Amino acid sequence: MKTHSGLAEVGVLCGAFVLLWFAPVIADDYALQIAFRVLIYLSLAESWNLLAGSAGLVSLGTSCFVGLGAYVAFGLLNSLDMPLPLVLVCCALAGGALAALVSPALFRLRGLYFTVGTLALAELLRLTMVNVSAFGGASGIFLRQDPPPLPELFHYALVVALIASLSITACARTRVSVILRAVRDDEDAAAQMGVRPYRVKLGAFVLASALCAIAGGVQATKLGAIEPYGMFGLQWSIDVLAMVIIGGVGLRLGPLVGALLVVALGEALADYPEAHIAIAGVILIVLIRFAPRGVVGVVASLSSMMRRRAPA
Amino acid sequence: MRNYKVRLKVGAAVTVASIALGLGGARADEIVIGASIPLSGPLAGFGSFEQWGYKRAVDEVNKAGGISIGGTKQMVKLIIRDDKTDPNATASNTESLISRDKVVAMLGSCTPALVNAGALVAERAKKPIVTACDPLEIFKSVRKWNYAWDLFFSVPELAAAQFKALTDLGVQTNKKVAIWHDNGPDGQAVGGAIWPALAKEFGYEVVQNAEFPVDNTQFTSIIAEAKSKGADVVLGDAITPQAIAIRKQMAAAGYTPKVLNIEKGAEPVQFAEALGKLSDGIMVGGYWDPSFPYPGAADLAKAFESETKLTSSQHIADSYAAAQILLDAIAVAGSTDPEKINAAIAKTDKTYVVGPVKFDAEHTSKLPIVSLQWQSGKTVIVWPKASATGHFLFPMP
Amino acid sequence: MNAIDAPLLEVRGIVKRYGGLVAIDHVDLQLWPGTITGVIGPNGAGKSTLIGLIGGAVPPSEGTIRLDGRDVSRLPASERARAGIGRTYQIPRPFLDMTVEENLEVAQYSIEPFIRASLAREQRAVLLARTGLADVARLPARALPLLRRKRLEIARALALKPRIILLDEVGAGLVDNEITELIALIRSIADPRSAIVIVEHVLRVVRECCERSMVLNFGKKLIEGPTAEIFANDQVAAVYLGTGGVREPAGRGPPTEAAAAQNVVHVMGPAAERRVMSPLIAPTAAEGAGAPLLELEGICAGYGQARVLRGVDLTIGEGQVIAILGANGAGKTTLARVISGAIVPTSGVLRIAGEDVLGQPPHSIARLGIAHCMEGRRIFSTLSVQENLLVAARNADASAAGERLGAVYDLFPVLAERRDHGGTSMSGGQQQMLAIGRALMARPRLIIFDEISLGLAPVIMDKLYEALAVLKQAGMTLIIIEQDVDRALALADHAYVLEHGVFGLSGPPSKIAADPRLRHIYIGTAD
Amino acid sequence: MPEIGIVLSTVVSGVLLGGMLALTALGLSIVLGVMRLVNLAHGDFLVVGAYAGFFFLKFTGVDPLVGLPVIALLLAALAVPLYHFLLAPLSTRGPEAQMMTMFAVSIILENVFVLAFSADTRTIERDYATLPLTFGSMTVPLIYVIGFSIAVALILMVHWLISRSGFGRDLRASSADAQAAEMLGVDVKRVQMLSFALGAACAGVGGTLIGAAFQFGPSSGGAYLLNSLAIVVLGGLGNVLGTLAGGLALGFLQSIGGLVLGDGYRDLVGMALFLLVLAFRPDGFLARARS
Repeated sequence: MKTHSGLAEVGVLCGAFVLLWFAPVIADDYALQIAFRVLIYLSLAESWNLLAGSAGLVSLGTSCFVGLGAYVAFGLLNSLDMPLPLVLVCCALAGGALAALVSPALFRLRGLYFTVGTLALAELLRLTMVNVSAFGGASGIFLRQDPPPLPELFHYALVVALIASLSITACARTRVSVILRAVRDDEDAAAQMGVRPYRVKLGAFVLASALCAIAGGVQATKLGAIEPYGMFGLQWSIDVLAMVIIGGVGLRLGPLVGALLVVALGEALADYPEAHIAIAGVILIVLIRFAPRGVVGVVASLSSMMRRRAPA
Repeated sequence: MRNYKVRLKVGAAVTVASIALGLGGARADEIVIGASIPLSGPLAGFGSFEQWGYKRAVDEVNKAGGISIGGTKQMVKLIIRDDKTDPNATASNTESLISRDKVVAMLGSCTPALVNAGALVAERAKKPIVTACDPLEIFKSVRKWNYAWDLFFSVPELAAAQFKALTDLGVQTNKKVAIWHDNGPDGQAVGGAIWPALAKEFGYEVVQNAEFPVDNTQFTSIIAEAKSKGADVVLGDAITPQAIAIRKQMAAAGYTPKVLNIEKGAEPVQFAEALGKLSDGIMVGGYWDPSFPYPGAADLAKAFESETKLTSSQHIADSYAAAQILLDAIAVAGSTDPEKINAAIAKTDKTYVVGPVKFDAEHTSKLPIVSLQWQSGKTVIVWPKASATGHFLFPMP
Repeated sequence: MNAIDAPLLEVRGIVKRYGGLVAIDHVDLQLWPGTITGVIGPNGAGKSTLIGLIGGAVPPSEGTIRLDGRDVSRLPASERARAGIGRTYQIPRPFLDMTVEENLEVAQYSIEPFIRASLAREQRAVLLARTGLADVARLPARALPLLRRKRLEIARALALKPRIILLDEVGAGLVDNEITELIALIRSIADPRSAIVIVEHVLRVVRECCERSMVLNFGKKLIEGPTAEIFANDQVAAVYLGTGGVREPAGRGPPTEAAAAQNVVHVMGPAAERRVMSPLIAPTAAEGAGAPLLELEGICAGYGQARVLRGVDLTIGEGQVIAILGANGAGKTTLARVISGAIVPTSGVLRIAGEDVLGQPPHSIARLGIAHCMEGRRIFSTLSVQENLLVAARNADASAAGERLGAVYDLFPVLAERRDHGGTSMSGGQQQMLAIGRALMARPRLIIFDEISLGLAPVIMDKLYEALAVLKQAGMTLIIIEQDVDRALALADHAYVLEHGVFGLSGPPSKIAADPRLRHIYIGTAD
Repeated sequence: MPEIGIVLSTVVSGVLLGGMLALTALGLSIVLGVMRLVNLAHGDFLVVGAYAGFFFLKFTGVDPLVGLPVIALLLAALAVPLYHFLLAPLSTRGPEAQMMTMFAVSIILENVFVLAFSADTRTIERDYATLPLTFGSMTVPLIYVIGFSIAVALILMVHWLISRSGFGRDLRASSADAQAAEMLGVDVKRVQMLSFALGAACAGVGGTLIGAAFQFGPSSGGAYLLNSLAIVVLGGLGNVLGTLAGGLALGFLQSIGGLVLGDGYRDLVGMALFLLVLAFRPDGFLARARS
């Protein structure tokens, strides 16, 4: 039954993918722009969810890998001008490599410390980029060639999002999921069942980081110009956290709904430029307080309530 | 189970769509232009001046009955978005302005990182964007522009101004100069390359050339070194918070050179307000002052100060001018077709509140440079002598 | 017994030290295929530690563990599980948000990641059928009652296809018929190729499952042999009812303990008691001042699924000393936590001096004069001895606090010596003295002592109970919760025996001690 | 290699600065230690303190250093409702909930600053803030010395409060074993509220010093948050004296970094150090010294 629903989910994802692939044909630029943003955010949120939801690692280091991806992408595009797909693969490798490199340090840190550690890592990379003029210093780097047209970029984002969603499905629907959840819920008991917690966490961290790095690469390619403050900004990490919390931590649809709402909210509030940040803050507080399992959680409990009411 | 998943997907999609569309879309009988500017974050100061300048220009046009497009007068609608001083936001704002609000043309943000991020998007979308607040050389260095137009000062000229001023004003120093500059694009250009070259040219000895990150907060060792090297002239290039930090830490280190010049950071009024009498004698390059002999200069400053109860800044002028240039171009084109507007901008040749504006092949138009000096909370022009509004305070108290 | 030349698992000279405390002291153990071995002993004897050592959760301080001749003593738990050692936890630790079936998958897929799904499903089906969980395979483990969770523990261990199965207190907290089921289950999983170890308080399980048994006491192997003989052995019974300690050579255990022991004040006449203890004794309510100090009526409480208390009534008046006895998991500690407000009962009435305090937070109940000397001492590691004491002196000004300190130091002079040391830097016995002193510092009207003799050397127990006697003399109201029947009964005016969440037996100590049911409840002889 | 006078001046002012930074980190340290909460709004609390000092001077004309107690009380008063209405209800949920709530508070504060006080960069203008103090070839800013003394004094006071006073006992007991503390009659929620308020009060004082010694604007908070985190981790969670030592160490090493690599590398040095300690001595580099 599990595998069935898993296959069904893969089906839904691939179906959505195919449908969206042809979106550029009908959708206007605005829809594409929004969709692109949602897809990038979705990829980031999914990978965060993979870490926190499955492996219990609460990270504030998303920006660190987004930035890394961006710089790797520009470096390769400008110096070697590789084809973009190949570049993005390298971004993934770089992200995974960095994750593997720092994991011995970060995994010594439980809970809180891990979070703080990822935060510091992002800041460290930002400061490095700012100071090392080889990376363009504070002024950053420009993309030599023209970025690909929006529909093409959209397709890249779509692929990244698909990969992210599929890997989440893989981690949530296959036998891997029980292992991951076991480690999250009770590391010692899991070890007693023969699970190797360190390897499991490392795997999740590397995969999530790789995904963030690709997303960063795509985002950067779209921008055409990057600099440390934007690409390594805490903003990325916070946005992602906000999305997952708004959507619903650890829930399959949390990241999607979260990404949609955050982007929608941003667009809606953009017309009140003076106060949009404060409004967003208030909304966030209210959601955290009154929707512990996020919007998806609320909808779920509502619909189950309805279903319970229906027969009566 | 899954059917409510689907319901969710649909629901979410609907929300996003409705919010997006509900607020989007322009009325047929108005001309929509947009601007993404920093209203929050470190550069919010610049943003507020730009917002005022842009809005004023648009309001004036609308008071005068709007712009006639194909014979019918149409009002101009200016949509402003906050980019939180984040280039990613500038880019996405610009995207939305173009694709959602269907703007026909745009006005720029402030500082290279933000302006470039927006301009690149506009360029790709083939929508004209007129900007200020991006030093010309840096603007040019990004790419060959077709739809972006920059109205600002030229870095070499600004850099040269101080040396020229010191020579013309015949100040006596030990000819030892210390150069402190941030590693932002203009900082690197001015402090890293141009000043050292000019120093040689004007017969100064560069005893120190220190670079620091844009958001650096501690300057103690930089200052200590300059002090020990006994530099009489200090040329700095930093944004306002750093400029303030530098001045305070110089005082606290007991170091008072004869001449202190801090480009860009020392320019806004908040610099002097924050430092009080410590700001006296500090020089900064400027490209505008209410005393300029250009149409509307004095009135613009008065209008700003009476409306906002704040002291005016040169940033109201270049943003005001940029907006006027765009609006004039639309009027000349008599159409909302971006291509036509772009062509009209290219033909701009008129004297605005900032002086005569004519774009060169690289889409840039130079603003005249003056040397300003803070004297008891106000800037006075000390160079060129022709346009001087006060006499030069030397050495720095 | 089937003779095989080499043991499946061989534990030699295994030692586990926690700071000064020796939890397991040079224990040897050999497990042969097809055997079921019982490990029994009083609380704190080190039984669970032994399981942890074999299972890999606890790294040994000394000694070796060989599985099929291969030394596994340094391998982490995960590797030992893969090598074929499966264990269960005393308190079941299923992955609560997973279904029962998924709980098994964790083990299956970790040892055989690429096993064919259909094959895995069949194997699970077999396991679930054997452990009687087939009907709840799709339910989240959270939904299972205690017995089912214990079965799940066993099923998970079996899913590792283990050669060694370690069952830690699988019987604890189950009622008779449940235990009967459990015994049937254990017998059914016995397998000629694997060996089973059962650590149990519910001796019936051991008696009915194990050919051989081993008795641990104070971390040492007391005796080993055929289960029947073990149970006939008086010494074992003695150990269980606590008198066993007396036979132990005095002063065994870490020297600090002995030193501490010498330092305990000696029992004086009642008058003296009052004087010394007076700063710690709350003024007794004026005579005939209505309501009794503590009243419980029909208290039911538990943790989620496990209903521990099933309707407890209890009334205690000023100056009374009562003992609450009962086997592991009978609900003694739960009862204590209900009184001090840490657990809110699902139903029932809780009155202190006539005031209904049901649902009040612990800190406000504490302020009504109820002190709780918690199981496991719970000393604040970051506070010094004296600070640990002072934290509890809530309603006292500096001088009053000073007097109380003085009184506590009179009672436990060793604490005075160590007043500036870290609270947890002391030996177990000293920490327990600190815990008692801390409870006294609140100048309470009633103190609950929960398992204060847990894992302590008899000589220390004796001294602690001398101190309690002093308090009794001084007129303090006490609730004593004990495994150690003899000591508790010696002190109490009245005793209650908890059995499956209700008072199965109550009366004056002499009657209780004589009652055959007591021995039954504890050792489960006479069936 | 720069001359000795420079080295001395830089290192000494570095250490003095470190003392002040320790004070800015103190509030974070207390809250982290007691509530296990990374207060993402800590930096903005500092900024509130700075504005408080700024307007205190502007409206009363009294030197903000004199007004420090008032400012501290003000911040504490603001913190109490924050804890009561926003944090306490979330105490039973994971760390993210409280962390994100405080982040939301932080962005709201930043926005409010811009709306209320404009985006201008400001400093609290005092003469002593810009006077040099010269000993032979060594020159250090007078304000650093003042700030350092205040910081050390306050940190020692807080240390006394936490290590000697009854409240401090309750506070340490609650963070060591909240349940046991409850059982002994400690009202843990109240203790947490008070420590949150204490943290805010310290931030108020630290912020005022920052306002006088340096410059601040609506968005200055972020940088100080990270600096404070580094210091707290260096010194060990919730260890007050450790925080002081962490600050001094950071100040010292950053000034060395500034000398050798240039001022731009100060923060980089700080962060690198932070990560190293985090990785190899999660209890802070003082851990052994303490136990």
